[in-house]
Amino acid sequence: MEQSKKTMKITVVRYRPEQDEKPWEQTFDVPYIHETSVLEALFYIKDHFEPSLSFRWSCRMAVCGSCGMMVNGVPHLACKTFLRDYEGKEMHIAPLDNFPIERDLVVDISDLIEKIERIKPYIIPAEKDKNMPLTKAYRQTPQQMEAYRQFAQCINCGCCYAACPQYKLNKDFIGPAALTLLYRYNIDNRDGGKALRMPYMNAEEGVWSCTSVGYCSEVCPKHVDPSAALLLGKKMSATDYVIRMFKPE
Amino acid sequence: MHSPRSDEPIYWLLFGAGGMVLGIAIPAVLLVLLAAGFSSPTIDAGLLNFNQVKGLLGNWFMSLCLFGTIFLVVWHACHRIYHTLHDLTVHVTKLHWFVFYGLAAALSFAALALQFLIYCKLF
Amino acid sequence: MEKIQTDVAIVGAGGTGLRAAIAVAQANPSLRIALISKVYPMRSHTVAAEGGAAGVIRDDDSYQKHFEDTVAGGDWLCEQDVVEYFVRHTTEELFQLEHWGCPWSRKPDGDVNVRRFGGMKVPRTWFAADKSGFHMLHTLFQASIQFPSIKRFDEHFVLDLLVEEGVCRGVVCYDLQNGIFRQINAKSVVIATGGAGRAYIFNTDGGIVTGDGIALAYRHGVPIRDMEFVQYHPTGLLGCGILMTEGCRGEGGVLYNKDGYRYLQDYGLGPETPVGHPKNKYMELGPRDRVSQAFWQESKKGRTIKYPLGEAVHLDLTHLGEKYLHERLPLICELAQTYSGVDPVKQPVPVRPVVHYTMGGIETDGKTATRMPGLYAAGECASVGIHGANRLGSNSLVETVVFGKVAGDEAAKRAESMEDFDSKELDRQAAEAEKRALSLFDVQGDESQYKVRTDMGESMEKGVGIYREETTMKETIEVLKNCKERLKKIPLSDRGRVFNTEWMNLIELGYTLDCAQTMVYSAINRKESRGSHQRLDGPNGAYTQRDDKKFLKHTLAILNKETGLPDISYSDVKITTFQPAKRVYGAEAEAAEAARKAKETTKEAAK
Amino acid sequence: MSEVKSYRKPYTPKVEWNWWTKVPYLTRYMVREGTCFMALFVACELILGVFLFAMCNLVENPTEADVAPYLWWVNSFVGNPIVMLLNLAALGASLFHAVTFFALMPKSMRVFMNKNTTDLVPDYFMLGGCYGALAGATVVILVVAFATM
Repeated sequence: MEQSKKTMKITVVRYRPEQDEKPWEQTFDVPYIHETSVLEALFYIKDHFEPSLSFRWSCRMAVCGSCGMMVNGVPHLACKTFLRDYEGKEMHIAPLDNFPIERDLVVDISDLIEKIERIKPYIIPAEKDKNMPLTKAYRQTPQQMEAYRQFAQCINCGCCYAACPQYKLNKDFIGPAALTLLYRYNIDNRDGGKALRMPYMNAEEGVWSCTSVGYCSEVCPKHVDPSAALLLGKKMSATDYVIRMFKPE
Repeated sequence: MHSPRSDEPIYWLLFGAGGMVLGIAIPAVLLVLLAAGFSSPTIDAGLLNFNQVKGLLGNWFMSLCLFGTIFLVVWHACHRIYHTLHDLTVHVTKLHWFVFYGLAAALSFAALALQFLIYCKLF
Repeated sequence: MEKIQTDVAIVGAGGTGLRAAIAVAQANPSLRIALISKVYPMRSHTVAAEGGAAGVIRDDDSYQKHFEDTVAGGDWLCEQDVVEYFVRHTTEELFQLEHWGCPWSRKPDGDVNVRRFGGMKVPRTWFAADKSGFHMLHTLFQASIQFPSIKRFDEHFVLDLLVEEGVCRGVVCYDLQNGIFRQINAKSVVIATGGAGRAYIFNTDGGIVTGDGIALAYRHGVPIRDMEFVQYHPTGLLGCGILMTEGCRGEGGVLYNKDGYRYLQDYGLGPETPVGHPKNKYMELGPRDRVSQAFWQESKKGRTIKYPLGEAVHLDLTHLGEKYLHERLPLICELAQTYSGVDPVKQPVPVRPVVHYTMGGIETDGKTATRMPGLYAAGECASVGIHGANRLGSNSLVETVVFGKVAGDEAAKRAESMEDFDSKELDRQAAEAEKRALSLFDVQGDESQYKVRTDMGESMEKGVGIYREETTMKETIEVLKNCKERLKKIPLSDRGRVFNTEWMNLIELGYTLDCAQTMVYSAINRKESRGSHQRLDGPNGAYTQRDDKKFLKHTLAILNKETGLPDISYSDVKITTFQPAKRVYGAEAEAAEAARKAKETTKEAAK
Repeated sequence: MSEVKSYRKPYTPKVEWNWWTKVPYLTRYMVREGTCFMALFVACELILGVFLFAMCNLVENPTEADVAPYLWWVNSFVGNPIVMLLNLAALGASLFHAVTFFALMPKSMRVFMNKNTTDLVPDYFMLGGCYGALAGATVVILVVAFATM
């Protein structure tokens, strides 16, 4: 990267809780080549200009979900975003929207994690499957898997929460990733715990806080399409509602 | 650790149906209104002339279609306005709820009552 | 400092740590579990595993075959009794994951599907498309949520073990978010921190794979075993080193050199198998060490392809077709497109060998116990003895769960039999660890973390790469010594406590340097070639051959507290039924197999 | 967990009412939501028409005076240039709404091509259905309007 001729002006949002009252900005000239990702640009800044810049990262291959951040106002994985795609422009890197800023580009995602934990994201076996021996698998045809496969690809990077205006406006909203996961387990043919999860989906802070903005699906780096999952979730919840009207619990 | 079941499904289903009507039928209705605006209708001539509308409103099926359209579009619109208030960071309260869903109910009732009145008067 | 009393402390929340935590929770719900990880569990590098996990399931397969593949694959440096246990418990663990929700890819009838993998005689690799590690990790994390006794300490970085009178009693950690220290007293401690691939500059690993747990145990005098065996994965993307799974070849991908020639047939893996008809243990489905070594040889012969980012060979998947590729290898398609600008559907992918896995690690017995009472280790950071000198692809992913469970069960057993323990000495050690960490803020100097890290990584590639020689290894030893000195002169510009990654990375670098030293010292003393440890030197090239007389032994690296360097000693290898033989693949293997069978029949007849 | 002392001081930016002006995608979303005002206008316009029709003296062979309220609506209201412009805007809004609303349809239905495949019914199937319905309804309404003239 050192020998490269091209450079880009990159502005990074800084916030050091022990020193700063509010976030401020710092600008660097970062050399880059065709392959340079935003994450590598941040490495360059940390190694050469500002060792105190903090950001989360690990896998470099868009699967661990650590490096979600706002690049020019749009939620991105830093490792899957490339400087070449911003050629001729300046770049502005900020922590993910809608989460409290902990430090520099690091945000507090504990709310997201708590919501994932809340919605019971695991197979709850039906009564008949409770004592299934460890010598056989549930039968699940490729089609039955395809029904939820896409919704199981979430890496919990938080980009959809940063994109979601409803989460911005109401932090009680369970939000795209967690509700997608809820739906994913509800339609898994191995699962028998739908009834235990429906209350979370049916509640005001469940699917009904979503207004199908669709921006979550637009920014999702793994093409999970949470807005589709929530739309399907609304259908599921509405069906449940109608059934309960005629057959009260 | 969850709030009680939301009643949103009812409104959402109405909203969805209204959205469908708004997307499918309203463009044509607006085309007709625009054309009527140009055709200076009278009692028996021009688009949407009195006799034509009398025939349409006097037909129970046509009248029902018109009511259905108005009803669903009104609910669709009021539901969306209510949610947009929230989007504009207005702190939405129960009062807002009564205002907007009340408006939807009032307009729907008005359309129903008037159309029923006309239908009765015509026969 | 906040003090927490727990029953079982688990360091690392990847596949192994999560599985261990669940095992403890299931064994005894009243046990308190502290699951400590420097990242959120789903960020752990298990997430990046692609190909799959081995488990005998087909009718034409058997435990015996898996056992033989594994032991031969490890060039007979495996603990055979442990391998025996391992192969018998893989399948049930994979079924367990399935019951928890892991979306293993299926056959049309709804049964679990398996794919071919390198060095395995029969297809036995369970896969979830090419995101097997991702799905396993998320399944484990999500399944762990249902156990209230698992208390997670996410983004807590472990600074030291608490050891009193030779017994492990807990850990001290730095809470990144709050910027404070926590002392966690535990009856048993399980280390599950993964490998140390970041000792090398060019690797498939995440930034967190810095060998923390290995170094922690090493610093307390626990033997670190077989560290010279570092696996190069033959197919990493040129430039960034991102992994192109062995599943690519399992599904039928082939490797070409610059002449469009399938060069693997020249290295004891032939004869050539027709394109699109992969054959187990032939050609591209040879073991990783052999395939990586073949690249090195091709490079010496000038038959690799030159790219601006370096030398490569071509991994060709084009004949598999778009639909099949997108179904079986969706992540590979995405990664090659994103990071190399190559669409595998249409073009071959430039790849080269890249550091991937640490076969060695903290020495444990077959039950994951280390020599230090109270301390257990499992997963990549441990050397339980199943990988030997070369790990077979898809054995490690299943190792995480098989031995994660063992570690959990063992740790629970120990914790059940003990009372809470606390002492002034532990408090003193914890305070000491805090002081040591904080003292880094006082360092004056002009060294740079980045430069030390780079020098270490480059020197490791050079000295302990695919092929090794005494002279270059000696150079690496010097470089590492020098790096350790320079480490003490790296100042911190970040004075904050909250999420001080500069501070944490500096401590990690210290861990990695320790691991690097065990690797090179173990390597220079192993004067033979075995599995992933291949030498070019020795009198008349004596070290280029396997030497069972002297080196059918595990290397042990034990910290010498005087010199600060590892002392190297050896321990025996457990051989039960499978006597060492020449390690052969391709047609040679079939001939050897036939010969063995013939011999057995004559023996039978003689009786 | 009893916190001994924390160095934390997370910063939470304030939510501003005009957040949707910052990102084009979200601006488009608010425009989509805004179409409901035009929808409400159309509904009120129709209700007004019905109301004024009901105000008419509904006798056999009415005179202009008998039907004056309705004629006012259809000529002076619907024919008013401003109202006509509003109707034109409403037409645009309803079409924009249609595009955005139809786009959600394939997302809300995940149907497989047949019992064994993993292929979903392609999006254009459902989108085609929606646009077909729009075209069909338009033809029917126009035919009815002009045929009964």
